[in-house]
Amino acid sequence: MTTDAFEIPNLTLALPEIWMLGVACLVLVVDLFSGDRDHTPAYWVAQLGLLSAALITVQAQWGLDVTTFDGNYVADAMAVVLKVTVLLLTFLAFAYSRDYLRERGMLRGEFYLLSLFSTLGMMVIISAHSLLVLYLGVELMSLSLYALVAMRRGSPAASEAAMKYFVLGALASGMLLYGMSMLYGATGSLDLAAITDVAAAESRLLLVFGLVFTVVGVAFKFGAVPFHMWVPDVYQGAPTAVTLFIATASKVAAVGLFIRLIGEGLEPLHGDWQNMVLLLAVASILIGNTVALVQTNIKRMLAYSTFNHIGFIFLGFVAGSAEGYGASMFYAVTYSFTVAAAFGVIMLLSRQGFEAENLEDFKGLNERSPLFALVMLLLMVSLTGIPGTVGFYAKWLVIRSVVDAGVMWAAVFAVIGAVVGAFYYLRVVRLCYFDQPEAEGGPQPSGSGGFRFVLAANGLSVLLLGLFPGALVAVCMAAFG
Amino acid sequence: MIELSEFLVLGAILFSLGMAGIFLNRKNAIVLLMSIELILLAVNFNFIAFSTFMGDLAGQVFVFFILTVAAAESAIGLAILVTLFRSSDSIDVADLDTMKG
Amino acid sequence: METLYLVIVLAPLIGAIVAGLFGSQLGRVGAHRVTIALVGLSTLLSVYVLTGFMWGDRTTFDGTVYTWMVAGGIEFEVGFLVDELTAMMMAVVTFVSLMVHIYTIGYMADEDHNWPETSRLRPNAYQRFFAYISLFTFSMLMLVMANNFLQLFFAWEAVGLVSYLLIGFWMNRPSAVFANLKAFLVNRVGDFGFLLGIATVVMYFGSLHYGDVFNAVAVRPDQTMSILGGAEWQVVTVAAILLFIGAMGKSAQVPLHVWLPDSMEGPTPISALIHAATMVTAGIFLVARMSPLFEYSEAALAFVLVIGAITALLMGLVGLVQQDIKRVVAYSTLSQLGYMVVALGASAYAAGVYHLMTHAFFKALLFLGAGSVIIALHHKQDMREMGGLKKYMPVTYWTMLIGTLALIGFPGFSGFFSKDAIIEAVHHSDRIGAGFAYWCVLLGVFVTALYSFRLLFLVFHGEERMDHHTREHLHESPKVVTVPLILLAIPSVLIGLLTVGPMVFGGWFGDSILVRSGHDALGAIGFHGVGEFTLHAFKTPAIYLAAAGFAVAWYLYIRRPDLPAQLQQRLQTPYRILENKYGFDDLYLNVFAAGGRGLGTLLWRGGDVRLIDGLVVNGTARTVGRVAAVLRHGQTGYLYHYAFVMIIGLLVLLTWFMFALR
Amino acid sequence: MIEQILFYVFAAVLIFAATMVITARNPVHAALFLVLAFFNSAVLWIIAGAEFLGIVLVLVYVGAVMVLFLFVVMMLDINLARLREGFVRHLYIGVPVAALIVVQMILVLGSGAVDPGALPDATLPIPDPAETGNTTVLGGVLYTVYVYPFELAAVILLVAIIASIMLTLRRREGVKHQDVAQQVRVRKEDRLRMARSFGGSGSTSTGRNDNEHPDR
Repeated sequence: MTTDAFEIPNLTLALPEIWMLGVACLVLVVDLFSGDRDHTPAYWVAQLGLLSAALITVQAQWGLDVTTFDGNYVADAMAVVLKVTVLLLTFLAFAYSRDYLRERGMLRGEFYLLSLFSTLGMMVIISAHSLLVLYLGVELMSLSLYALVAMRRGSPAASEAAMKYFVLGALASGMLLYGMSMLYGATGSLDLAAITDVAAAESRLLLVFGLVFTVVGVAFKFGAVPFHMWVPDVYQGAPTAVTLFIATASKVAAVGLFIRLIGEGLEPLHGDWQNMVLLLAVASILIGNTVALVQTNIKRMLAYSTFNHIGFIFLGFVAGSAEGYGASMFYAVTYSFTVAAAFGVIMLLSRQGFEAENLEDFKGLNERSPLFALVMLLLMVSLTGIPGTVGFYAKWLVIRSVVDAGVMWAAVFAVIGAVVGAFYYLRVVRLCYFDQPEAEGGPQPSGSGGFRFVLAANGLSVLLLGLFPGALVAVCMAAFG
Repeated sequence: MIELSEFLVLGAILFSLGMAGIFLNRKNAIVLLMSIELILLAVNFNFIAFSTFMGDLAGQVFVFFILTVAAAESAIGLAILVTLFRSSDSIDVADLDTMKG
Repeated sequence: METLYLVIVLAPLIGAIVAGLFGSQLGRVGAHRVTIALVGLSTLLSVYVLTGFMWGDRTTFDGTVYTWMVAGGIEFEVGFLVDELTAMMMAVVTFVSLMVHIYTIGYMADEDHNWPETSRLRPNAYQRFFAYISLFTFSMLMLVMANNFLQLFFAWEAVGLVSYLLIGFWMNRPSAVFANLKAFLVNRVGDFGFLLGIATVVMYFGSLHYGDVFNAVAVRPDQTMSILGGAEWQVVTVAAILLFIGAMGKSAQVPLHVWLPDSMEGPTPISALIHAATMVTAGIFLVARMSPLFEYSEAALAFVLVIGAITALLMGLVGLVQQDIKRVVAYSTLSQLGYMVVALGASAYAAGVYHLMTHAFFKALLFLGAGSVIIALHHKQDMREMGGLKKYMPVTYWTMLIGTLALIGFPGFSGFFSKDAIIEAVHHSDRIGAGFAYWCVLLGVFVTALYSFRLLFLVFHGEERMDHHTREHLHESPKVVTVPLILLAIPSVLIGLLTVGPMVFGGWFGDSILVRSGHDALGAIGFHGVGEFTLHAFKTPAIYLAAAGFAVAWYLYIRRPDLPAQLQQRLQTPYRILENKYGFDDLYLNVFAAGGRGLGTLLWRGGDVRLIDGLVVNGTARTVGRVAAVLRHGQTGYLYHYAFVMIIGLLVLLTWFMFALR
Repeated sequence: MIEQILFYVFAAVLIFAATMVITARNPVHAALFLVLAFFNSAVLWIIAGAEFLGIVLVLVYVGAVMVLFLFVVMMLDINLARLREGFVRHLYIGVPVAALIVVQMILVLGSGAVDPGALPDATLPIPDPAETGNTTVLGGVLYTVYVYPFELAAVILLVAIIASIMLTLRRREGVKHQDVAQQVRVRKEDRLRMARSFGGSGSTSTGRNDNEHPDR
């Protein structure tokens, strides 16, 4: 029995998670006793905690590739990249949401708290090295998100979105678990490394059976077609602050989930999951692009267009190579920062009692706020993937990996998808620049100086990543090198 | 002696019943939550069956955690249900269609 | 060496940034001074480089300036390849650009009137315009100086983007916005081919660098690839045709030409700079630059030849029925681009590029002249409201006459040499389709003369048809307008005489253009001096056809001005075909955009109907709309449907991967 | 043999109960059928040797979670008449799909393809039940090998608490609360004022409402 052989695990390795848990608890306590109506202390504790957690992650885990907690926890380069991304995205989400939530009377300590716990869940996923920890991480992340979506009490749309998200999410978790139970049965272990070893030798029937369910569960977290139905409704129904969080951070975590569980854990089954992933990717690009064309609500438009990008991320997985994963990771990271800024602009234009959700609201933005019209232009151009922007590199890397994998037709398909994407993204640009605003002048940008500053910096980072993508590409590639 | 496959088939049937409960039920959101419990129960059966037949403990540990998480999940699910009922005065699944398209 | 090239490229960029960002601080004068000075610098240095190649001992430069990143063994970098071809392009681009900069001062002087009082875009429109054209100059220089496909593609997109911005410069005009969207969409089609072409090149030749690719092509020209259905294709052919599709978009070849006439909605300096002299010739440049690729594919060259020939003739014919002065010149541009493409297809790259150069001068001249007329008539463009302007605007008249003579190929003028070289080269070519192309270009000469003189007569001669008010204010344009006209008129006359010998027949382009033995149509002509070449021309039909064109134009528009209307009555069907531009626009609008004309009218009238909405909601891309709508309805909002879709997904995956595949 | 009979009996009841859960029109009935299903499962788990989990299922699930379900059903004052309106109209498409999935799953799992003999070796072997009880064994690994998941589970429960409170706690106006902290903190001076009653001008007063004492 292992009881006598118990060693204290190496806690310093897991310092980022421990730190985040501490920060979350500190926020809980600080917020309880501060009594500040705007929850300012909680905000600053959370923000500083996130930034310091990012630093700690780099400090504690960069350059390592070790496991601790009896193989339940792994610290490697991929973990660092994804965790830092998630932490920074949460930071952005907090910075953007503050004014928005305050104006709507939703600024509560629980927002920070649940988001922090959700972030913790994402970090757990990213560093998970066993089925059990993956599952717990997924649940920690998702449960917090369900509650966040429902945060706007009294809003039927929010409750409806939360209910849909919850039920479908639980269904997907069930499928993920079912798949995990089969993987366990086929390999006799929960440890991912052991699973990889056994999977290489084992008879495959049970494994592939489990794999199908696992892929479904993971695809749901991404929102890949046909497990995507929740995405538009949740994006629309949730408060924009939460939508931002779901649209960015959770996707990055999902990349971690995929690579840990399927990419690396079930590497021997690559031949089996390759086609599944390809199928989902193609369906996502197809459905996402087509339906995004006819949307009038910008949040729904972004939701549908997300499928297109998820398709690309999945295409990166298809190759099953280090380049492919690196490309997907680069794609997810850059896409998240771009979309975060897009939601930032939406929130900037929203004010009390008014949501800048319809595409119409962006008409003539250039006349009202040239700076943020420019930011929007940049974001949309980048999402389109026009050369010179970071979106182009991401698409390029993915398509390259697909071509290397020998799936030429999928690459062509993806390029066509990107071209179609230009239609709806550039429509936003058109509205911002070439259309006159409605009679009453359209929504004015609101928001405090700090918000504007962070948003502008976010936009600038997208621009700079487009000009100098080399470093980030190198980091992403190194994470799997 | 009970066969492993008998346990697994039982799990499969429960799992499918749970899934069917989610998409066949068009009225009552509470039943959806119960269907989810059925799905988790099915998974637990799998884990326990494998655990028993392999003589491996990890499966039982996993079930322990699933039970814990499922309890938390029900709590949140019911809380969302309550907010839903309070905001729209109905838990009829067919009424949940304000967002679409 | 490298610094020199960097300065040439960066000077316009700096100008663009300064004028764009600090426009309001600099004021109008400051902005145009800065940009003109910097483009001027660029021009001087480019001419210096060109003279270095002409008479000095400047050699080809091919080097990397900055490495962007290295991914998967492919290098992404910025680099310059400067050889004879590039040097010539640089000089043309910067020179025309400089002229346009100067001219713009006059053309945009009363720019404020074009904007509504309340628009926040109004105050700096003038400065912004200068920033755009400088930015364009920068992008175009990057394009011609690229030494790799990536930079080429970037610059390709950048010139497209600036062109898009400039066509829609007057964004308060619905027609301008429609036109820029059209330009954008049509170019996307081309770019798609272009991108696939680059992808093919990278995939099969493993590099983005021109030199590496060309070497690889030369080593393995017969490599094949299988496309749909297992048919084996020569890789070079596929790559060349795909790249040429990109060129067709930019250089407005049939059937991707529809955006160019509409782009005339932009300000006239833009029409001159981008849509006549430089950007549209990017496609020509591309093919010439890629000659080591195209030369290995008979099929691709034949394709190029036929497309060019069709464009040259058909677009010229449409020019005959246009009433808008700028549109006549626009269709003339399309037709001339067709000539250049024909030359490329006949392996007479030098002639094509040479025509590109002469055309840049005289077509910019014609556009700026047309612009001068438009200024004088307070931005009226309909030729039916002109006439007899000769006595009011002598400078404009004479310079435009020079431009016209150059265009129709009057012996001794620059256009004569370049065009005659093309016609002769096609005549001597034995490529598939060369016979057809020869007849097209020959007839094209007649058509060119006809529409050119029709324009000249309608505008400058005959009855004065403008209204009383306008006539009273008629006067010659200011110096900033006429000086560029004169400066452009000089090369339009002389450049042919001076350079045709070495550039077209003397092999001046050297290694920058590859012509494989047996393809050398130009060599087959046999050139023995300018005089002999001119005399020889009198033995060929072209010159008589041009004269006939002139005569017909004179008869119809000077002698019997009542005839055209009667002819129009008699020849209703052909006339209508031409008027509808062979229905390309209708076809596209009907195929891609909804309700064709209805949409167009709506856009013109209300301006509030989005093309995309039209495209999707009412469109014949109605299919897309319908599919989207169906899919959209799939998103019913019902939880159980969502769950059901998920489970169907599970079922599909299960069935497929558990049972079907084993 | 007896084991097998027990298995089939309890499995049959379990499946029946599960079917009733999803088809019952009254949510209270559904919840009670779910309780039945859990009881049967607990028995089956114990048959399979997972005694601790079987007991936990009854204690935690039936004892707490299902009670919570019933509590919510009762609390929500649901219009049962509407819920009874009918089960499903689209059975003809839904049922075949569900059936198809079951058939496929059974084809994989029940065809003898899953041979117990071919199962992989245990990585965490269960010691002889005669020597160490199931509970002891689980407890042994829970705090050692699985200490990280264990802590995570704790965090998840914390999240559940926070989320439930955030979503459902309402401070209603006009409802009288009892604030124990305030009651304990009360001082004599707040409640009791000594009045001199010579002139009859004042009167003794106690038990003033707290609101009148802003200095509290």
